[in-house]
Amino acid sequence: MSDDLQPPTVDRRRFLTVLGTAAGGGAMALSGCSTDRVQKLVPYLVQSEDQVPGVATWYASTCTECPAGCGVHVRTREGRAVKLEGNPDHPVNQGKLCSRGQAALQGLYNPGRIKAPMARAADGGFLEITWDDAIARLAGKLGEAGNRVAVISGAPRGTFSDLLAEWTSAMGGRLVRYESFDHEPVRAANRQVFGLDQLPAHDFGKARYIISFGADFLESWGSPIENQRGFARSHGFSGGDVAKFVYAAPRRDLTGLNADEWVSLKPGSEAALALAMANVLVADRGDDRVGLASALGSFTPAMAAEETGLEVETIERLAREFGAARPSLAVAGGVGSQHAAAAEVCAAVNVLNFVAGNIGETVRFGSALPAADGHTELAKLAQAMDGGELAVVLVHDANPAYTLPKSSGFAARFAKVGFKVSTSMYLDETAALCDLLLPQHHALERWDDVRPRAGVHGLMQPVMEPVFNTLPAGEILLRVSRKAAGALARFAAPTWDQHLKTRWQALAGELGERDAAAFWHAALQRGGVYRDPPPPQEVTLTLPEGRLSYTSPTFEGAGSFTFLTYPHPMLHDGRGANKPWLMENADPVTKITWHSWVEVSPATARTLDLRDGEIVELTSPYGTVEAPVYVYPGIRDDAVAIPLGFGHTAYGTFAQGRGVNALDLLGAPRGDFVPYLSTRVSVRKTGGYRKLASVAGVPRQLGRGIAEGISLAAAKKGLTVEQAYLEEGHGRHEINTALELEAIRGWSEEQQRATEHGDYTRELPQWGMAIDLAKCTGCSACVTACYAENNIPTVGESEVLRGREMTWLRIERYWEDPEEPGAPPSARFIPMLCQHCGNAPCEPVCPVYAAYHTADGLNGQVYNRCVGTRYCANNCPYKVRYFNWYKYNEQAWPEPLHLQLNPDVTVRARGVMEKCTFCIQRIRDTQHHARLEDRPIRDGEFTTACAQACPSDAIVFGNVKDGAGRVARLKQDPRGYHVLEDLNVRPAITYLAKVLLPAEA
Amino acid sequence: MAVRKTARGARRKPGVLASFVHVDAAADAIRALRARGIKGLVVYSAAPNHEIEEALDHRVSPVRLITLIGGLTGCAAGFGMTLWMSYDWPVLVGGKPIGSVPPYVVIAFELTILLGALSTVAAVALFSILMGRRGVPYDPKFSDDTIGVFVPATQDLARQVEQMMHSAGAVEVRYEGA
Amino acid sequence: MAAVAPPRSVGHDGLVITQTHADVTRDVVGTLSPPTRGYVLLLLGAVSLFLIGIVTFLVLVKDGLGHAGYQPPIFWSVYITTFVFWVGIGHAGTLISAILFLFRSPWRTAVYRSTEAMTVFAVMTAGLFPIIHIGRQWIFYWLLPYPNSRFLWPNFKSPLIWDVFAISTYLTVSTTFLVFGLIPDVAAVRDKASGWRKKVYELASVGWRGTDNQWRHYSRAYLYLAALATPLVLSVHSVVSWDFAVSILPGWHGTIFAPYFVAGAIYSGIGMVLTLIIPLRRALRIEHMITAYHFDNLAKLTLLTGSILFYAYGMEYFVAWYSSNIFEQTTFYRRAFGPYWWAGWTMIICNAFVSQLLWFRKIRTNLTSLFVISIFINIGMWFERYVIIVSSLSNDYVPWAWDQLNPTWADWGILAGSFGWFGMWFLLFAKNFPIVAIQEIKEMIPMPRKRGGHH
Amino acid sequence: MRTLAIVLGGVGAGGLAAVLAFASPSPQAQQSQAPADSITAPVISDTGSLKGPRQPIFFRHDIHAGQFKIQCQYCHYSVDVSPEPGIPTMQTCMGCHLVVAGSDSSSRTEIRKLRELWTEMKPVEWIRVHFLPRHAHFPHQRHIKALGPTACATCHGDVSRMPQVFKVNQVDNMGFCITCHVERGVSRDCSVCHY
Repeated sequence: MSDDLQPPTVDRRRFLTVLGTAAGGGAMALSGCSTDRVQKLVPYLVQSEDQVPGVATWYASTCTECPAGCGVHVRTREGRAVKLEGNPDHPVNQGKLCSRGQAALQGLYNPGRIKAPMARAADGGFLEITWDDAIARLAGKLGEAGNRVAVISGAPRGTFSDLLAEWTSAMGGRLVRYESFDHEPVRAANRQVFGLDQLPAHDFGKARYIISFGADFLESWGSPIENQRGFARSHGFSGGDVAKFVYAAPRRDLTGLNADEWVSLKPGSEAALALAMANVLVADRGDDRVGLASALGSFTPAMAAEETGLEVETIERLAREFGAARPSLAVAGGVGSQHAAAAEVCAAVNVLNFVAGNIGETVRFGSALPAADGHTELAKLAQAMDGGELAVVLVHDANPAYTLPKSSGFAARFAKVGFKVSTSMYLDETAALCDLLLPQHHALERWDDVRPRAGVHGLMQPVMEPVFNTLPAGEILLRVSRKAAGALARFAAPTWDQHLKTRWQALAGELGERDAAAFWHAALQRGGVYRDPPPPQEVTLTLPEGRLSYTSPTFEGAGSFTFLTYPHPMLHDGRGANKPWLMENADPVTKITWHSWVEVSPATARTLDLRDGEIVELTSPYGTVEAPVYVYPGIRDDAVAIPLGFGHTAYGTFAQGRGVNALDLLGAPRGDFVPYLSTRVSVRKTGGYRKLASVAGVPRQLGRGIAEGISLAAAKKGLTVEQAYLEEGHGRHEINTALELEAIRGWSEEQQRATEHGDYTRELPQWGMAIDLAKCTGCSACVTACYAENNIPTVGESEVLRGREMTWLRIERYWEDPEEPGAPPSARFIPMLCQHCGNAPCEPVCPVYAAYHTADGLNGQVYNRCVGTRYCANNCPYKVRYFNWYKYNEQAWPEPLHLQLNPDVTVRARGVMEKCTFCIQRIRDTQHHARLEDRPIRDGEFTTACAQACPSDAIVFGNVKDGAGRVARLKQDPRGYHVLEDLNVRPAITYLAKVLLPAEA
Repeated sequence: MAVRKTARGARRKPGVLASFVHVDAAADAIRALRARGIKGLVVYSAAPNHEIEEALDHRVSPVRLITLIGGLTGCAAGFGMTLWMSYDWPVLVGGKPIGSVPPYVVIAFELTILLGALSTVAAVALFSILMGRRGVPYDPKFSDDTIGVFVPATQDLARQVEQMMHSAGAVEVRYEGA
Repeated sequence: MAAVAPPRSVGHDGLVITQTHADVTRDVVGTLSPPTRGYVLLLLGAVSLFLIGIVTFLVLVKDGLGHAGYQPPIFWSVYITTFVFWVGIGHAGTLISAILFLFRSPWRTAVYRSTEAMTVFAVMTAGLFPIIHIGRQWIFYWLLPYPNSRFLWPNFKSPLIWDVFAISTYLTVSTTFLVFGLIPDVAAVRDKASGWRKKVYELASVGWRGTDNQWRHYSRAYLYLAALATPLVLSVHSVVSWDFAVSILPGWHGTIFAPYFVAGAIYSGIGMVLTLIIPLRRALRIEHMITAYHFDNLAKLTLLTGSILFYAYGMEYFVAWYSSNIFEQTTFYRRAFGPYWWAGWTMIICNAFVSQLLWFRKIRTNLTSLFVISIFINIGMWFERYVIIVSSLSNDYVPWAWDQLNPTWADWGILAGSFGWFGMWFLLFAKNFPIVAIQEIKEMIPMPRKRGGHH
Repeated sequence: MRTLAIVLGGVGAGGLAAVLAFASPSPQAQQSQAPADSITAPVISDTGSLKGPRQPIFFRHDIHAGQFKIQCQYCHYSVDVSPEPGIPTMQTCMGCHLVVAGSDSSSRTEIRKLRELWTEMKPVEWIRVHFLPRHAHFPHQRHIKALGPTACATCHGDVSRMPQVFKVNQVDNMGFCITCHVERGVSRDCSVCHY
């Protein structure tokens, strides 16, 4: 890395002259077991300081996939990024990274990227032009436009957004910051009751009781990784206790499936519940600060029961449970529950938190997250477009043509602008409407920074040569300024990089750093500058006019079902849809890939005679969509739901034409946000059918003890799962007599001894894993990590339909039927991967020893030896072996996506079996390092990709023989069990049973 | 007399070739010939026949010994190969011993049968075809419904033999010169 | 040649034989007459089916096995089903030729040649499947223990290697057995043939003349071959059954599998024998050689093996229930009432129930009913393997992985190709080699005696 | 052109040091320092008869590694730290050849080719001699660590006597690896190399 503030040195520019023929490594060659060879050795021109062929170089950077601003480490090999991992130094994500963040790599190498600047041609298509030409065209148009200029940009704040703001205002133009899921209701509520226009930080780890009013904090709400880390701490039985988590919403999303209790209330009635809970607490405590008692007086449990459809007892119980736990935490403002009066819900929750004394404890103000401008501004801008007031509109990091409901008419209004420019990397819906495309660098290709919150300055640096002929957006602005001169002449920085570094020099000064060079160097190494968050801001509750308002939700349309829509956990607002990892990594809730679905409750399905895959037509006043049904026990009978993020009309081959856009059923935003919960729909069975591209088989455990649970009481007593069953009177029936058992054990011991030969007698580590189901939320970040690390091909929808997805690591989601009939089932998540059995059934059946046991306890799979009899897969009781039915290696990574491949892992050819290897390439690499330094491997020195990514830290990997190591200790946990223990296959993975809370406790 | 060669290149044997339709007649003839101490009879028949076998009173075929040797070799090869190959590059699979005899029984069994059968066939090829006598006259009807008896005989003995054949009931008797 | 009236002789066990040796030769050599149009059409049909199989196979090699309907967790499906089906078919021949030879059953003589040929061609067909079904067909030879530059040997603990040895041994031994038995008959044909055909048969008869010395070794050797083939025929399908039984898959790992599979194999094999020889005897005009007597016996054998199967099916369900093993229980419950109920019941009806009809002598001796039953047996036994393989795989330990199979054109293409390949060889054989054992029939017909009466 | 200037500057400084250290071009100096077994690379007139693939530049290992005794690691710089041995960068070549222009006409021709490529900022596209299939991982650093820095010849043959490098051993044949591993009692577990 560069030590100074000089322009980027030649080093960084001179990685590889020809990607694809790296020295020695032949890094690009796609080969499994065939012998296609790299024929040429092409040397570097100049030795790069930070690249050694065959050795990974890591760069620190910042994730830009959502506004949370997590820190990332980018692993590069031979001058190309191959993997993203969390930056352990970063205060937001502390080394963890979600699926969306990891999939940024597929954004970088996306085949749908715009490869060069383009201009609209006469025939309506786009024509490639030079950058000079492109800059000149834009400068020319800006010169003509005067102040009739507007910019629509994404929300993240940083040097670029500052420059953009100054640049726009220099022209007298307007800047609208637009973020589709911008938490505007939360901010509105905070303005209302606390007088603060900001988003607070939430400490889920500290909370002893959590209630979420439809806030999907594990998926899109706030800072998901940070939330999940905290949630795992409070809810994951880490301190010997579990904070109860209640989810109050009409539909259970992934967050809701992790709840101990689901309070299924009428859509849009959350505020009533929150206010009634506050009412009960205030009444119980005789609390009458700021006139609360009177303000809450009318919101009795009875009134709330009427509004929400819950029992009065339930409301009172929830209130008292919430009040009894100190501190507790209530959150609200999820996208899915965003209805016209959503701000009221957030205000009510603010009151509830205030009453319970959580403000300053688990809810802290003062480290504001960046804010977008809200839809009012965008609506005004659209009006201006419509009126022909704007000559030039520049769209940066935003795709309003897709993320706004069609009924808002944005596309038509946008079309009226004389000259539309986009800096998008991809030809998304908005870019497709533009006249000039100025593709910007990907975040991994450019210098940039973001300020996700106070005290955190995340830095981005180019980790590789740009894949295409693109420029950093800042550079585009500066070049245009130079060309256009006039009002823009004051943006005189020679380059964007120079501009950024100047700013950082200034930042060093602001932060009181004297040595700017050292500051810069440290920031580059750590991925930014992290200061402690400012102390929580004191807030006081003020009730506007001493009142709290509650509006009964109203819905447009005459249909009999309330229409719910929600952010897809992988695709977010749709921006993930062009990344095959996110499309194929199933939705953690429904386990459906690649297309949209309509969720209906089992009761509704019975009434309407619907089964999975039958196509229904949903009609709202704003439109009609058709999608196949998914019968989902986590949704109310009076509602149906479709996820957001599908139904792109542009945005590349992976996204385009898949599924439907749920926004088509919604009305235009009124006020500051899109009312995602605002319509009622009628449901009509079309008679069509389409098999769901689901990765789920039978979602019940059928008494097989796969994802085990243990009651909190038993867990606290330190009972094993078996003992807990016995205590409950569910002891298992043992078929063998004690004598037989002894004989079996003796025989298997003898077998084990007979295996000691050659390498197998050596003192080698035995690799093992422990997975804590109490912590696992089913978020599937580990799955994406596994895809990234191990070159797992995405096989596409048609192959998923045939059950051929290659997920070495999959998250199984089982429904657990409740004790009392009629209640909705609860969910259990269990990551299922190769168990690396000691007595692996897959091994002896392989005729060619392609499946065999390594001396260090791994279940090895030698791809190049495999002839593809597939007996191993038949004989695997966990069904974690995956077969290359087709030449997935030639189909899964269309250029330049193949550049993402990890050169340390063989890309498997067709006809070959593959499976989890416990990231053997990492084991071997660490062994090489240790050997070069003549030392043993240290515990925690490395870990598998899944364990590294897990935001809950539920997966721990290591040497089982190392008694002091984390794995060995976790394996001693009484909650530990092996899946299908009775088969005597001796798995190397120990699962720790999920700790269950009774719903009413 | 010129020496004629058969297609196989073997020197043609002189002798009397008699054809019988009746099996007991042929058996009588064979018994009579053997009583006279005539050796080197060749009896043709379309199918094996008890009466003729009894009349000829051959020793039991040595094929069985070869079959036994072949089978035992196969068995030994089976166990030898599997065990040696297992220890030549010991690979642990499924927690089973490296050299695991029970599964190898299958291989040894199959090789026992295979080599046993192949050596049996080889033995027949050796004894019946390769070591069989050459140059003995043959008539195609012997594969149909006629029993043939060939008596090696010089011209002077031939008359006597022909006489015996006729009296035993041969339907056709002829002398085949060298 | 003295005219001797052929005696209306009575052979062993009351089997009436009305022919002389010369008749036998004439009739059997008569089957080798120039082909009729019907034969040519049949042969063309078989070859076209075979070509369909070839094309399917080439596509599989080009693109991968994905074209077939494999749907994890069902990693084996139609190909292995068909493999086991053909191996099973291959069992009747050796049973009839070897085991019944040792038991001195006279009725085998007329049918054993055709069944033995069926065996060889069925095993030849089956032998292709392990190659077709593997993911990388071009390196199938890695399953053989040959010295190589990698110093690697195959894993003899794998049942698939046992299979390699069992199937190749079986193919070798049954081919040997067939060819060995053919030699005297080819010699007989040689002596009736003329022209180039004579030359070919001459070569094929390897100098056989039927001398006493040749018969002496030959008879012994035939006995030993039969003695070796008998345990082999029992072992081969046992080994094939162990392909499944040594796994841990519920529905596969049954200790009953070896006898169950052997009985099933013989059952299916005789079914196929009936399907083949009922039309064949008419086409070749050898009705007087293969008679109701033979069919009655074949049907009794079918009844016996069918009843063993019935017992085995019952036993599987009983053991699943009695074991208290939920995995086993689920598998068998779903076999009858799960998504594969139709296949499960097809198998039970065709095999267990239909075979019971053969208790009736009328049905046993009626060729039409026997032919219909034989078709049921063929279908039932194919489905038996389909059920065992596919339905067991579709629901094993982890419910999350359960799925069902949808066979595709690539599955049916290979299946059709296998029938074409088998049919092609069988038809070619029937027209070029004696389909009835001349020599053994002659052995059973008492030769004319000068003195009359029995020996 | 600006980048070129920077590059050339860097090359000049680094290269000069290297030249002084390793590659004294004067024959007299060479002789006085050379040990008894010193190699003098032969003059080669007929390159067509040499074994091995013909390279775009007739780079002579026998001159560099043999006659001038430049250590392997000078050019193959990452061999002891990385699985990959590293192919010398153009900068490394130019480090010497900015100054060294060649002693005879044939070497001058080849060095001129190198310099031309350098001015055009194009790399030499060497023809690869030793391959491993992608499913076999050969960590060079481990082998150098275990066998010492001069162990290259174990697999690659005595390159210092090869005017043109050719494949001496079947390094892409698993048997070649296994023989050595068995002889030295090192693990031959499959997953040591295949993953």
